[in-house]
Amino acid sequence: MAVTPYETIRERTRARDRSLTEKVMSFEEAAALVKDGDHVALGGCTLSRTPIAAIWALIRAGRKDLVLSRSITSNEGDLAYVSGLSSHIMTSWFAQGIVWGLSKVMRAYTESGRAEFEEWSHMAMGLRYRAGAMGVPFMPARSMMGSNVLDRVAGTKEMDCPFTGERLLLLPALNPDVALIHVQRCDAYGNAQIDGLQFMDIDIAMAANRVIITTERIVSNDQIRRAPDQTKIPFFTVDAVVEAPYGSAPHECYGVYEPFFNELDAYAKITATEGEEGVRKYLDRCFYEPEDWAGYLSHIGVADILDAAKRGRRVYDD
Amino acid sequence: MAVTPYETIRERTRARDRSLTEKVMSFEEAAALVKDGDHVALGGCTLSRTPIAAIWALIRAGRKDLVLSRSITSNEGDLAYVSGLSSHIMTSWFAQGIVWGLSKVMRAYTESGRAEFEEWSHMAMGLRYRAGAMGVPFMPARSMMGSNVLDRVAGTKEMDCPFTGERLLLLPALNPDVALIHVQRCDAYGNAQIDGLQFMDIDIAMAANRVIITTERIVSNDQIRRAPDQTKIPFFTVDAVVEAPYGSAPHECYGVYEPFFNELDAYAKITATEGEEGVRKYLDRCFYEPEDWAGYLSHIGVADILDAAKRGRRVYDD
Amino acid sequence: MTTDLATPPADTKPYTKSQLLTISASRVLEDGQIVFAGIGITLLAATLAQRTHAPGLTILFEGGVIGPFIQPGELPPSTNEQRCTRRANMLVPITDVLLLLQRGYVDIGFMGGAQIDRYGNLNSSYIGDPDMPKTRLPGTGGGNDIASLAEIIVATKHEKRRFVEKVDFVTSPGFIDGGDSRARCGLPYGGVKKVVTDLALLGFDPDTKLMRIDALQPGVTAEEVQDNTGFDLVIPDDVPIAEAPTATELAILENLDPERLYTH
Amino acid sequence: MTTDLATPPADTKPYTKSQLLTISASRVLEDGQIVFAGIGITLLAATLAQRTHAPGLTILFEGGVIGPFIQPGELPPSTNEQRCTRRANMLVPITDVLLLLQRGYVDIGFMGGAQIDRYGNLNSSYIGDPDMPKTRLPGTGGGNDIASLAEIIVATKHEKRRFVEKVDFVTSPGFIDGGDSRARCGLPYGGVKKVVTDLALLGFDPDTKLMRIDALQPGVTAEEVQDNTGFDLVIPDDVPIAEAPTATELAILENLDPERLYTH
Repeated sequence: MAVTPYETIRERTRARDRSLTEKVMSFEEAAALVKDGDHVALGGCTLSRTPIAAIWALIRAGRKDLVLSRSITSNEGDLAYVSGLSSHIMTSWFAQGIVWGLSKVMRAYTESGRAEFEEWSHMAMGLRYRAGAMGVPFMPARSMMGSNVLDRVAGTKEMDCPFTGERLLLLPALNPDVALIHVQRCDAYGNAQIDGLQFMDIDIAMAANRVIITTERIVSNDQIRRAPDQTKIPFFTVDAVVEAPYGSAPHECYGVYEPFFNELDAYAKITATEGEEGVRKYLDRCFYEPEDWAGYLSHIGVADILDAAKRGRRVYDD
Repeated sequence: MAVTPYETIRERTRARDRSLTEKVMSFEEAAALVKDGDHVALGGCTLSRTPIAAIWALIRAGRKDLVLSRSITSNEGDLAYVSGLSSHIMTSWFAQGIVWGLSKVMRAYTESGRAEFEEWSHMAMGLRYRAGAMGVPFMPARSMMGSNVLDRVAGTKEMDCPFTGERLLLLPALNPDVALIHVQRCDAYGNAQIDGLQFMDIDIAMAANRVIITTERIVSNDQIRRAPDQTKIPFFTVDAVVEAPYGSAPHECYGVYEPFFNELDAYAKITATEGEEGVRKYLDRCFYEPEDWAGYLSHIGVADILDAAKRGRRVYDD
Repeated sequence: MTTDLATPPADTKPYTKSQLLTISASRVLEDGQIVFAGIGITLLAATLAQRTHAPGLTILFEGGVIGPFIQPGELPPSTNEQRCTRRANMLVPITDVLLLLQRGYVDIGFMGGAQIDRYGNLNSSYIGDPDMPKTRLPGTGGGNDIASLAEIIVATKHEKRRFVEKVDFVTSPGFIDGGDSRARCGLPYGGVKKVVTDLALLGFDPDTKLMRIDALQPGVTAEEVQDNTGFDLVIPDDVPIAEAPTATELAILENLDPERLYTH
Repeated sequence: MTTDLATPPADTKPYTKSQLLTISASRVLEDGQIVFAGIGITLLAATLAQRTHAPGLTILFEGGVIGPFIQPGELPPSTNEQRCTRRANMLVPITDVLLLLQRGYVDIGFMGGAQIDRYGNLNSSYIGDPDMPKTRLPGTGGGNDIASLAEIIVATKHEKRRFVEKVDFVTSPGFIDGGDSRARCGLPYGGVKKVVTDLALLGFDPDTKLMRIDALQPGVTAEEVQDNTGFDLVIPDDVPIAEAPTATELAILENLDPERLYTH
């Protein structure tokens, strides 16, 4: 993924509608903002604030051949491979989560060469997004050197610091075509507020050329303006606002719900016993067949939703 | 100010006590952490969250020949020049504030060559601190080029980007010896919470080798842990916590008090009519003679304190 | 508060030079733009634009404020204190609000300066030889960054001592030495979009980048503009006359600044 | 839950291999240190250290958590979800918590890996030829950054298939090719401080950087350690025996992990 020339970054940004206008739209309308082949960055990390609802919409819309990037990839990576959404994921770690162990699906796809898992260090992913967010072509860093992780990726440069003579790695900026970010609340203009763990979301939003926000709740602009410290993504970077309650399920959303462990255990069992064929059935049942997002959540079930929400609110109990 | 070698940064940081220990101390004890000749970075900007109480303590302690750096410098710069605290200020803008116009004292000192006002662009100051905070020797940027501001500062490099061929400016990292930062609340360990405008304070704290926090209130660690989103400076970067109510007066502290305009007008009048001699008298009266910080505040007076505090709280009224 | 009135055409209300400047500057702004405003006239101009032809315009302050809401009669006295955060959408560190310029999110920055030259370079640092200055000015602040990375509008009174052949010091780059010198210095974007004064609206020749009269303020002649300028302006054969402030614009402005703190 | 017990000396309670590992790792930590912990054993080790000899030790999680408070019986299942933020002092973006490593604030990182070699290099990416791997593993996460920028402690079961002559892939650099090769690669700081296993505590020769037995776990012989290692260890003439877990340590550990989720 080569560094985007500054001219391209400026021209693309200039061409965007950055005005204070309402951008609330449906899952389907938001999915139409993503083109086959786009580089799409996913917010959140592992099982937390994963933009599941947006991924659900993209898979349903039949998007293909995306390059996906994320800090750490959980089972949404399996779903992307099996659905054809992506066969190239750039990330620092890829498995459903530590407690479930290796992803059999990721193994099947990458070991057979059907899909790529492009591995960068966690901080390198973060600094690449940050460079993109800052409008510079690279970020100097002191990690990854001496490892085979560095050997296997393209596009970095090593240099001797012109100030100190120290050996530095220059990490190439990432400016994703699209960022998908799930947040606790957002207004109709796209002012997005994130509570708790922020992961790499701010840098991803600032680096990307289009941003799709899914949000637990759409709130008034007045509510946003009452707590401007909590706004983490400014409206003018945002192109779509989609209300998606429980939009990270079965993953968690800080302060709103914890992971849906029953669902995650069931998914892990599917992949362990049936591999990609199991994932295909899961996609049919939960992604393609439901009429709408409520239909997706129905598969999880009300009892588990209540339980996850109860656990989610506990961060404010101390 | 040359780039600090990585070895020095690492060794200095390793030598610091970064454990979870109480660091509450007096103004005098905190002032003793600053040595003559140190590079001291000041938090806040212009008239906002200026670490006046810490500067007051340093001037009373007779510190000399500091290099001061700040985003934008208000009348604390005059006080530093006249008291001998510093004859070298690195900043992007230097005057009491737009409404009061040019600083006669700054002019007298810099035009006669008695003191230096080293001018960098606002973003360049910020990126230099940020590079220091990140542990890299420089930050690439696209500003300052083509201007005489660049010609007059030492230590930058221009380069052709090895990725894109674009012309870039490399800004040298700043790692101040000491950072002085005033915050709304902080616990005894140094977990500092900042509300509203953050300015460059986080980067300054992370870049510096020692951090002195003055705080409107010392609060319990439990209170900090109830709102971890609002903690902006982690305890392990902090070496001293000094409780200093109205510690930015006559400047403002977001949400607590607005500027003390009577006092600022009076100060402006002193400098306009009496120049540095007026500042000398002001220093005698408000800095050297008072027995303690309450004595300093007594010069401002209770009525003005009540008024500034009433205006300060208004940000939460909307 | 002042009787310093420009000559108004018969069918409009009287207006002051500051009102004229503010209104002219507001008209240069376009809907949907993201604008770095200062205090005073530039903030009034941006707010006036929001309330006339540019409702979707966004204001930024260099203290780290995104999308504040300006309350009539309560203009903030600076861009770095809590008054400028009033009903803001978002507060960010200074460095991050300035990085929006570098990332390309900002359309326009408002600038002033003690001196401006024929290529639109601005000086707010030194009068005289920088090594032995007659006057040490406050310096760049965010001015250099804004001028380096975004298009700028300069709003200023038109005075000969201000419009100089060559600035004593380039604090904020305009078109440097003209032609493509700006891009060659590493500044491929931005530049001076318009210089708005109480006498004229000035642009720059697309090739030479020499300052040019684009329009005259009502009642002003090209000769008068040239007489108040310390270098030869490019003066096209047909120079249009700018529209005078309208009653609507003046009324909104008086509502925003009822005590005429900035528009006296 | 398991009967996999190491042979305890007569005067102590019985303990499991996981308890032994955890307690041994906790003893390597020092008071006042700032430590990147993972989940499970490494988090238990850091918390145990806080409650014994290192009350001023600070835990970091790579999800962006500074100084969380670990509640007995409620160990977080990951380092990136809200359970790991419990009563934290501060939450920051991932990139910023990792940059603490680069800035030099972090003393120790805890690491694991599928393979470790004689120079302490760790592999968590590929088993077999990376171009045609037998097994694609989950990858580095923050491991490469932690190993590049801080001293690390590796806590792992001692198995021959894990302790290999040369890792198939260097995910997280140890001492690379030994000697000063690590510094020559651009990594002047950090390195492997200790490898803690259920059989031994292992360090590295200061010059060659070859793995060396520093101490044997109670009841284990040097020969046994060598037999379970896929390369020749440096074995000093006098290898001390590590102190067995104390009753106090075991009691604290049982309090922290009463269901023995991680110390079975």
